[in-house]
Amino acid sequence: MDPIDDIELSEEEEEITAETVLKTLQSAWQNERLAPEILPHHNDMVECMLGQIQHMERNINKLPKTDLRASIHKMELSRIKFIICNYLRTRLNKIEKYCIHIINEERQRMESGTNYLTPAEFKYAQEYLLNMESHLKNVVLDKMPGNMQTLELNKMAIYPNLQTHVFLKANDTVSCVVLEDLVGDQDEEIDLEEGSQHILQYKPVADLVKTGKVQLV
Amino acid sequence: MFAEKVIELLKEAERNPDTIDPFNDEKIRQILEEMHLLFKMNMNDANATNENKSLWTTVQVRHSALERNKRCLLAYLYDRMKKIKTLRWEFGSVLPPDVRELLSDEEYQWFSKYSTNLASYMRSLGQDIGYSGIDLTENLKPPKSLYIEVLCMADHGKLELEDGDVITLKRNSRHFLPTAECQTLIRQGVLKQIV
Amino acid sequence: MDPYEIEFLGENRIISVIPNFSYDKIYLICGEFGPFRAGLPLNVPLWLAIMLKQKQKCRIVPPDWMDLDVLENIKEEEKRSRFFTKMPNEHYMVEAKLILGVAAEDVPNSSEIKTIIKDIWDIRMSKLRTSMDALMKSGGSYGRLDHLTLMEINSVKPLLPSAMDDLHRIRTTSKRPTTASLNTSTFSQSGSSQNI
Amino acid sequence: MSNYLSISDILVSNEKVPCKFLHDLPKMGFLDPSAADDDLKAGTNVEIPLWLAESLQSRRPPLVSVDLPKIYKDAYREILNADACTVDMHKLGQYFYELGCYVAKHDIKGEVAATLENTFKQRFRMLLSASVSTDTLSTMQPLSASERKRAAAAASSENALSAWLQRGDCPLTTANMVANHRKRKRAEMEMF
Repeated sequence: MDPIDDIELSEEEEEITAETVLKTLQSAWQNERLAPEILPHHNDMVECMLGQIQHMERNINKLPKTDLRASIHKMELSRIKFIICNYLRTRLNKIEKYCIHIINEERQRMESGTNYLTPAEFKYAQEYLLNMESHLKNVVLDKMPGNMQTLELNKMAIYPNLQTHVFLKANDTVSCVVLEDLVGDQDEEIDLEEGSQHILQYKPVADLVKTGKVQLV
Repeated sequence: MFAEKVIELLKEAERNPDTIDPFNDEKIRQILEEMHLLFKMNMNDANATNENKSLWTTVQVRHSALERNKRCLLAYLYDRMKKIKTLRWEFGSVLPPDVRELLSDEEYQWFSKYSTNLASYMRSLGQDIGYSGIDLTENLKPPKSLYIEVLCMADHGKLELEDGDVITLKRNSRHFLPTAECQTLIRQGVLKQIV
Repeated sequence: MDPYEIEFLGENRIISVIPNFSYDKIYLICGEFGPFRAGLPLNVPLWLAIMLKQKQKCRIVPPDWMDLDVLENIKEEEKRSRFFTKMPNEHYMVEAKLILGVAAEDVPNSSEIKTIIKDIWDIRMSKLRTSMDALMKSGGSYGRLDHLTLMEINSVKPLLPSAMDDLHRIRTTSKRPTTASLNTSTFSQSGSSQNI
Repeated sequence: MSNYLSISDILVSNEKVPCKFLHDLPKMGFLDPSAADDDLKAGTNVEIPLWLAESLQSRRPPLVSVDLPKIYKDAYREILNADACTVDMHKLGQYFYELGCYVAKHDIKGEVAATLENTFKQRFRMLLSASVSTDTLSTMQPLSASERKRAAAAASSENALSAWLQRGDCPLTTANMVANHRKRKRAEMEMF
């Protein structure tokens, strides 16, 4: 094997501990809960945690039922299950609410290989939209006069409000975040020092959320 | 005035955000009728615009009313769909008969399709690593303790626990159960946590 | 988010307990803890500490800041300052509530401590209200809030962000379009299409 | 625009605004309740729902000119700018801000826009106090529909916080819609 390839491989495969995955998943969950739009999925982490849970559950079964350690492990597992369920549910809520918009965007993202949805989520979104369309058609649209029957998806689409205000904490120092100033037509720039907290519009920090430079709180 | 019936329908939906009312078949029919009437008048007047040019503006006004009616009907259905989704998450895939009858046949069909889609998504979770799926309607709140004390609110019958024990849930009976195994029954109002 | 969800996050904080049992190290997904030696302090996550305490398996070592003198100082400082002062940790209220809730007997002067923490909390909450009003009056589009803890930030949701959103919407949609245009975008839904 | 399906936006656009018709409208006499004619004559002043007014106004040439509802005119603007907190929006402008955003476009001088912003900023403290008040009846009463929604949401997070401060556990509860349907069913049964 080419030695250079070898090095690259080993760097990529750098050992990530379950502890780190759990921390990352928790902050992904927090961000997903607090961001107006759907964020890139973290399916690898979800699956990693599910694997850990599975493994742990098998071990717990070997312990006597009243063993203190069994209770401790069970408690930790239910904490992790809570995060996973809440995280996935939050994503489903957004997928349903913004489904027309998300499907459109996702089709473009899939072309460039930067999809935000897991294949299962995308399938869910498409099926959801299909069901919604056929329901609206069956119940009212098909019974309307001829020129009123079209389903105007563009009109019906609901978009996440990227102008909404969010709270954040800076993980790293980021300089020159541009806040649009509507009053004076003059944009304002601010610096986010590491550890500082702010309330501002989501839009100028959307990318910083996705790259992990800031954490929504 | 145009599009007034449809507003009554929406006001009704806005008044009761936490319950679903019976599907208002009759009103929907009346609104669709109004739309057909407006459309018919428009067809007639559109043909007569050669003689009377100002009729064209009348046609446009009616067209706006048609669009308005359409928008309102769609908003009504959409609002109900949101509520029907909530029913799936809260009651589960089987609705109690008294709730079921508030839905039109088409809505019940939509409920079933929604439920199927959701179930197949939940089954797919973790499939790659040999999981048989995750029920996302569980684990709604941060866990606090592994066991809780509950009061039974209705005769529910037998409940088999993971460890093989079988208990009978009778109205007003009290139990000390694993949180994970009674959270769904609490959500459905069969059990109540004693605090 | 629900306060219990914020509490859930706070429960990951590490605190010190003195177990009354001995066990080997325990390998949790969130890290390794132990070995447990009866009578010797060790660090565990707060949720585990609470769980052990409820099972009467440990004593909780109160965090350094849970001390009357320290808290008196914090309270004075908080009263004196126009701004929010830095709290001993970003989950002080969660820690206080949980520890004083199940392990009051492990904390010296627990009832005085409870009172003074509540005082600090109340001072900060009323400051928070005043600064929200000031923020909205000053234009309400950006604010810096260092030293506010998660639970405090959470307490102003949804009111503050939604008011800032409303104000933003009022500003952008009530402005007359600067260029005369046929754009009727805000009303496209009510059917202004020109054809039938 | 993403409010096509929004019921509250539909209700806002159902509010009536004063309009003057600029052209004859055959067969539309019924829009003017005081007229007996079949046709609506140019120059007639009528109050019509905002959605219709906007649609007619956006035609080329416009079919109506839209006038400001009373609450956005000089006299009220003066009161609002002096002390917006004294105004009972529940009586005078249920949809004050929402409707205002639509009609502000018809105010060339931009004074309506300024009043909306100013009013909102002033009245924010009413939301603050309504959210912590124990006398919700009187603090909520003068609020507009959207202000009431905001204040109610704030009050419920306030309640959640004090409940959290007071208790050690996180009780599991019956789901919201389940509970409400149970309640309704019980109420129906008691009626018979």
